[in-house]
Amino acid sequence: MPKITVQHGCAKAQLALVPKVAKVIKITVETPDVKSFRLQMPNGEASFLGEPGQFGIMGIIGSGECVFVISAQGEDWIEFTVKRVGQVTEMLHALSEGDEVFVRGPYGNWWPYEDCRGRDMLFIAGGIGLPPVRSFLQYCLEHRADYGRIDLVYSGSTYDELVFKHQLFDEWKTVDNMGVHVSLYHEDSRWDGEVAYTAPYLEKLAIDPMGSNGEGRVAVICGGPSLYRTGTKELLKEGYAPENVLTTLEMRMKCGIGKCGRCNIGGKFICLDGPVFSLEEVAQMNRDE
Amino acid sequence: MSDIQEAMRSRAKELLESGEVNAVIGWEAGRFENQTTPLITSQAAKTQRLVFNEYCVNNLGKYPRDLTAKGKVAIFARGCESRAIIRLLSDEVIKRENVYIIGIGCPGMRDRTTGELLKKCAECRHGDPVIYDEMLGEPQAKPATQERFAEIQKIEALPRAEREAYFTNAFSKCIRCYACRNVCPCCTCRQCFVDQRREGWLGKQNNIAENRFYGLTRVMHVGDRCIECGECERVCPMDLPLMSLNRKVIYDINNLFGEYETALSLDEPPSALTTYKVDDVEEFM
Amino acid sequence: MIIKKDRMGALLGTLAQHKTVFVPALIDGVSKFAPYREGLDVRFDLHNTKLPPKDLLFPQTQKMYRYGETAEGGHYVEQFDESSERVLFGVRPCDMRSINLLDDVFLTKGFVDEFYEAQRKKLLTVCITCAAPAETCFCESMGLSPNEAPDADILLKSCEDCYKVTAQTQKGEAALADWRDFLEDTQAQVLPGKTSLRLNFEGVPQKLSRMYEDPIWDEISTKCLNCGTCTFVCPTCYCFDISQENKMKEGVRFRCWDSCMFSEYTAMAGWHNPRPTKKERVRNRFMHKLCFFEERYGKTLCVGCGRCVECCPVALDITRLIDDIGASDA
Amino acid sequence: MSMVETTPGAWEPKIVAFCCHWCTYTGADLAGLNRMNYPANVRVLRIPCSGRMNPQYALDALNKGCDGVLVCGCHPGDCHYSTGNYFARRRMLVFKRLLEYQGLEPERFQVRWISGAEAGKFRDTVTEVVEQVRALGPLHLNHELVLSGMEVE
Amino acid sequence: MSRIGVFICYCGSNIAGTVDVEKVAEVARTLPNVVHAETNKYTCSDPGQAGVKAAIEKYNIDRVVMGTCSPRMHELTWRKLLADTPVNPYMLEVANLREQCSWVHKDKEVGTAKAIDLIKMAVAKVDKLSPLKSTQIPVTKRALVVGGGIAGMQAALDIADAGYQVTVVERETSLGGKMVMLDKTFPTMDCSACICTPKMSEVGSHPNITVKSYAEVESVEGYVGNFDVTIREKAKYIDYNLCTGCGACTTKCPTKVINNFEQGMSARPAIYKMFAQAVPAKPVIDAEHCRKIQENKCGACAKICPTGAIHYDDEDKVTTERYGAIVLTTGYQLIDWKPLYPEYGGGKYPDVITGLQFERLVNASGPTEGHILRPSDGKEPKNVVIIKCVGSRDPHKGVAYCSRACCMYGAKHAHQFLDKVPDGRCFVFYMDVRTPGKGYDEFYMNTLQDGAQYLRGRVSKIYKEGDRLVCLGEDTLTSAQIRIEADMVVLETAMVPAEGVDKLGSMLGVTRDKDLWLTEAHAKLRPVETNTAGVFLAGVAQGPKDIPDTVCQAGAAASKVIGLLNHDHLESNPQISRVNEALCQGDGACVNICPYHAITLVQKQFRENSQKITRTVASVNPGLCQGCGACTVTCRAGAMDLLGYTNESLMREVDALCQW
Repeated sequence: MPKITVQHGCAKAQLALVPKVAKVIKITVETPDVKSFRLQMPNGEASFLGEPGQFGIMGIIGSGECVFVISAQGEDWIEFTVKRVGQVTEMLHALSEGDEVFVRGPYGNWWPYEDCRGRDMLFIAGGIGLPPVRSFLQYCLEHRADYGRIDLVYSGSTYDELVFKHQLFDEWKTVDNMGVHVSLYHEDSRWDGEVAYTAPYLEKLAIDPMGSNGEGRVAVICGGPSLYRTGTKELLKEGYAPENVLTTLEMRMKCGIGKCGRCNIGGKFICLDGPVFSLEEVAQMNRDE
Repeated sequence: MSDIQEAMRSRAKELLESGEVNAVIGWEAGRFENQTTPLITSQAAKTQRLVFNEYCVNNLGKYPRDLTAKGKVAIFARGCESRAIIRLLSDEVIKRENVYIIGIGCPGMRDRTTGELLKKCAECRHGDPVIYDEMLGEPQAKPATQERFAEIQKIEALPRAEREAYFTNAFSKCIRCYACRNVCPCCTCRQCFVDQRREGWLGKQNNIAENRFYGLTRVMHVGDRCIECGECERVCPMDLPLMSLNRKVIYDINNLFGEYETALSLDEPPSALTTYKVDDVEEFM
Repeated sequence: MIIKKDRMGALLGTLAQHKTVFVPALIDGVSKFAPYREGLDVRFDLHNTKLPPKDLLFPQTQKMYRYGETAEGGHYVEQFDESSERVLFGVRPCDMRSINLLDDVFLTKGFVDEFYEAQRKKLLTVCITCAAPAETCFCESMGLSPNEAPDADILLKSCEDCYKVTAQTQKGEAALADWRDFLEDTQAQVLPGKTSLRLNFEGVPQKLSRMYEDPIWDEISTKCLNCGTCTFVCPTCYCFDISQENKMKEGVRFRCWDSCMFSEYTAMAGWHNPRPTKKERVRNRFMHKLCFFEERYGKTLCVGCGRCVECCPVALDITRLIDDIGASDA
Repeated sequence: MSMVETTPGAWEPKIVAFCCHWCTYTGADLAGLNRMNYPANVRVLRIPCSGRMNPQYALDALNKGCDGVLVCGCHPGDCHYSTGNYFARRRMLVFKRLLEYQGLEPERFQVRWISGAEAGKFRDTVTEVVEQVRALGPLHLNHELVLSGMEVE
Repeated sequence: MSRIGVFICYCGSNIAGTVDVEKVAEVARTLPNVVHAETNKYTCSDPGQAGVKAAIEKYNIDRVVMGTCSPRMHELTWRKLLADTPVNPYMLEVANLREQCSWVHKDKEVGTAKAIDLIKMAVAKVDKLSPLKSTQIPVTKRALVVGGGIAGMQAALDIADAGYQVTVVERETSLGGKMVMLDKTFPTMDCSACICTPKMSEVGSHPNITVKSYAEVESVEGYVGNFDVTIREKAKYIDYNLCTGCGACTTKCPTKVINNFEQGMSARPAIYKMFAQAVPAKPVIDAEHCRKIQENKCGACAKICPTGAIHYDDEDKVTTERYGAIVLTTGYQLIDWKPLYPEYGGGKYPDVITGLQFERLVNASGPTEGHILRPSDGKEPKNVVIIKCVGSRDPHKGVAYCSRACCMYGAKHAHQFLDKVPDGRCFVFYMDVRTPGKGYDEFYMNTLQDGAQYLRGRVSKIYKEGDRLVCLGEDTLTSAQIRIEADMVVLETAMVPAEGVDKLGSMLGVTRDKDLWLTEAHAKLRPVETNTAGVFLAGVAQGPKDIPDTVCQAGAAASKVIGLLNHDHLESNPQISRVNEALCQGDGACVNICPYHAITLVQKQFRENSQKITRTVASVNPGLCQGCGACTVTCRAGAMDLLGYTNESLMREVDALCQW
């Protein structure tokens, strides 16, 4: 098995700073404050297709832009999953199907799905951290035979916060050799499952870091700062090798092409070199949080 | 001045060593001749770097804002520092018990390259501290050598078109670095209006219209509370005549609503624009 | 080849007939590169212009594209190209180097910035060496020489009453055709410049990379005002923001200078800010200049022009910081 | 502030009037009820009280293409909210002087107290301001806006 | 994206006459986020409104621009209309196409162009509005009346008769106020006590009224419908449940204290009833002068009390109760003339008395049993000088205003004196004689016929000569120097606000005018309301007036209170100020500028960059804020914003006007 190497600065320029107009062809309400937007280029133009983990920039025409991981894509469409947190996302949430938006990308690096072939996989996500993870998970499921056992540990603070419920509770339950473990941080009247924070839940699940074939399981983790902190600590404690733990880093991004300057962590620009890093790499960074 | 400098060093050392204060705010020498730079230190040993000479051009009065959250600070204060501190106190930005004010009389400061008295010091009417916990040396009672509103009256006397040209030219030079805002003891908003995107007060273009919007709005925001320290004008890399705008508001308040000079004592009345009189000047009938 | 100093005005007049020639000039007490015209107060004798020449290539406000609704109810995007044939005349070696650094930023690493590239291709650079650097100049400590500018298309070496002219690129060679009438084929003694301010930059980037958590950042950041003066006068600072102005259903999206000193710069939706205080912002600025950029491009993002040293309202001096880092035992 | 050559008749001044709901807006309505006539160059922007008038609105209006700004409220002493116009009076006294000081023609920024009964005064004020601004010509403060040159049909 | 519907009204030909309504609608359709625009002959008619509702549903509209007549005419109509639709009633902007456009312009092209601009502005503004919900404020159906004078009693009775509980707080030990001190009331000369005391007992016995005498308001919290009022009832040392009011105690008390009710002209015991008909009709112990309480001696009253009602260890009782409305009827006091007028002896001549002293002298139940006897020697005065406007209309010494009642009671005093002392002479010094009121001037004329001599001018000096008081003055009509040897001088002194009103006013956010009277919300249109919703004024507390005016005003205030208490809930106006706590730095600039005292500073905990910190921020009381927006401009940081007129929406309105 090869060592897992995350590629950096590998984005291929398709659209730099000038966006294309795309049409919103489908809006899925995921939770009260999360919606997914499926975009298609008008005039039958091919949409840009990203690698799993890459992101795009979607903007309101006449207003600002925001960075989103491409949470799903098809032949001629891409989808972004957007949580309402600020002014631009508020406007995005006000969009209707048929409206047009600006889109550019894809930017950033991607999950090292090639290097992971043959491994067992553990996906860990919290709240709105699932869309980036899902892009990788989805790839694994599409190439099911190439990967070993797959586990997903997903948690949210409320039932409402859980995204992609249909897949969580129906679709993925039927996948061969896959475990879906969902927990809530707090009791909820609509929830009779596990109530636990992610780290204790991981401890309880005790998913073997070596994997079934002993090659070392790959863990992919994405969530808020505290989930990241406690989750990675737990993984290391359980014996996961830092190079086998993958994550995405978040900074404020603007240009998406490594020029405008704001998203650097040390010498790395998250928009260009990242957002995917292994824990081994993160450990070597000088980080602002 | 060298006596004062010695006294400063020993008082600062005492205060830090006794634990009475967490940090001391003063000046130290810069790399170049006659250059000084603010010194903010918590280390007793570093107090020996403190200097006081005719080139201590920085008004240190805004620093307590960032520092008092972590405990009490001592600050060497001339007139401008002391008034800045009053400004911060009356705007409830800092608490009196968190700042120990060591007064120093000020003879006026000089430009390091020309050696001339700084414009702000020539205009200064309160060189000696107006509030302090202790005083080092004697008050200097330096009189202002420049009439307080001379500059305003000079500009007012210009024909309108010339005034327009003068200020348009000034605003055209502004690079919107916001040094004037950041150095100003009156500018203590948690988020400045220029950064408020939702309201969209002004955009991010650099052009005369937007620069003017920024400049005039800032004057309306701080003019009635301005302590006339002149730091905005000193720090402006483009040398804009910023005090001639601020002081215009003060001048008008002075003429319209009665003698007005803020931040001279802790129990000053509310700013002239947050109060009124039923029989104020009436021009709008 | 030399050109006499008293022939410079005539040369500029000729060149300005075909292209916009930016020359260092004093306008309203502010020195900057301005398009040459009759009566302009051209100053080749200034140490450094107060404002750097970066805004020729990377304007403070740059329109990128316009957009709006089409007749059919869809939207259009239309890119601007406002580039034009320009000559940057009389730039100093430090500023010349800064353009080289900006080239790295905008033209390499995956994406090419189309707006920068368009203007860069249409720019001819004419550099004048520094016979008498200012007291704040420290380019020699940053690996530059006041007497050389390898990236310039044309180099003018300062002599007593003339400049020695050398074309250093093909583009420069071709451009010299327009100069023919003003050049003389005589020898002249070049006046070498020397910076008085010397720093030991040796090992500083390496030390810095180990100093992320050093208390030095607390110390120097407390006096910083977090204004954008240093970044705006810096010839190499290139951070930008993207914004727009709308007129009903149409609008223009533009980019404009931003500053890593502003708290707004990194604030994310919902008020989280990865660089919440002055400390993080000051640290990022200096580490970016002296360390991060080096890791990424193998060059230091400071050319030693001394503008920030001159302009900083609180005399927060990068040269002292370099000294302090050099002296630290990290 | 600078005059631009225009063909006569092509340009009409554009003036925004910030009017308090309780007095001036009512006065303007009364002018309508009485079928008074005044130039159509004024657009009334309703605010609850002249105390709500933020100088920044006026700066924005002048920056973005209004040729003049009029601020109107109840007569001092008659404020629906007791004191709003007293504060407004102080603020506007200072602001108007500041604008004029930095070069704006005094006619381009005016303040008037107009009560709900003073329909005639509203008409006269509007007419006067429009004519004064017309005499001054267009105001061009928006130098080099990125939008300049973009015309919307 | 918002979905804006634009509805433009022809208003018959009112708008359509000078505005091309169809053209306006056509342009409206091209504006950003406008999904539908239509015109209507009469939008306010039933079919017109039905059309709006149908369009809202059909086009899924979420905010509405009405291009109609003035919002002053129909804004509420449209709000009500929207309340029946999914659109929030505050997602509405009215473009005034009639009063401010079609009716004032003649040229159709010009009118149409302006109408288009007005629609653009409205579209831009409405695009930035957010839905607002008025909150329901419950109303506590009880009223508090502060002051038990004639104003307070009248208001209390009117409110109580309407079926609401009322508490009357009276500072003195009895209801009655100043009126009960008076002898007769002009111009009818009916006995004041005869008409006042029945009111007192009615109040005292009304099932809906609770009287808290010897009590003061200590603090007030809350807002309209919900004032939490803390009242301190001073210790009376007598258990009113046991006391029968027999009065035995008052006869046994050995202590003598100056009787204030009799204006200092007699003495009362330390355990006393203010006057015979006092309500409550039970005594209190004046602790300050009681020897038992002060020195633990005596105890005579407890010994004689047949019911054991006296408790020397009684304490003040502090209670807090909630009221829906408050009426302030705090009345007045007479100006202390003594330090102001040394030329009148400054108080050293006992026979220079005030009008109120004269009332007691002439009153049958007063210290002289109604005989006019001068205080110094008990002799009947033959020459009496009455001086009006002592303190009033005298900005240099007293107050600038006219006390309004003095002309009439001066005439009354002259009349009463001449009536009781048939051989007496009465001189009245006056500045003007003001007698507007039913029967007033006739009364004055009668007094002249009685023989009162009116002299126009002020008395410049009074001094003693023998046992007479020499008054020097000038008759300004004849320019004659006047010298009158008087036996007694009556000063008709100015009314000034009762003591402690300043404190009460600031507790309630009721301001005081330049003369320190409590200020009504509007001098003409809201004369009994104050700037604090739910707080009303009546009687002299608002400014000097006579009894009929006071009673009128009390009735008016009561009707306002009844109107308020009649609601179970109040709809709060949701267009009020809101604090953006992230921006607020808590410097309190807004606090001082708010005319309604609706803003307070509070300490709050926040999470900022993963740290918990406590900061001071402003907080707006939605029950008090009236939505003027003054605070929003004072706040440099823009932390204060006015819902419905937000900075963002107004800025976009300006932008639309300029750039669209």
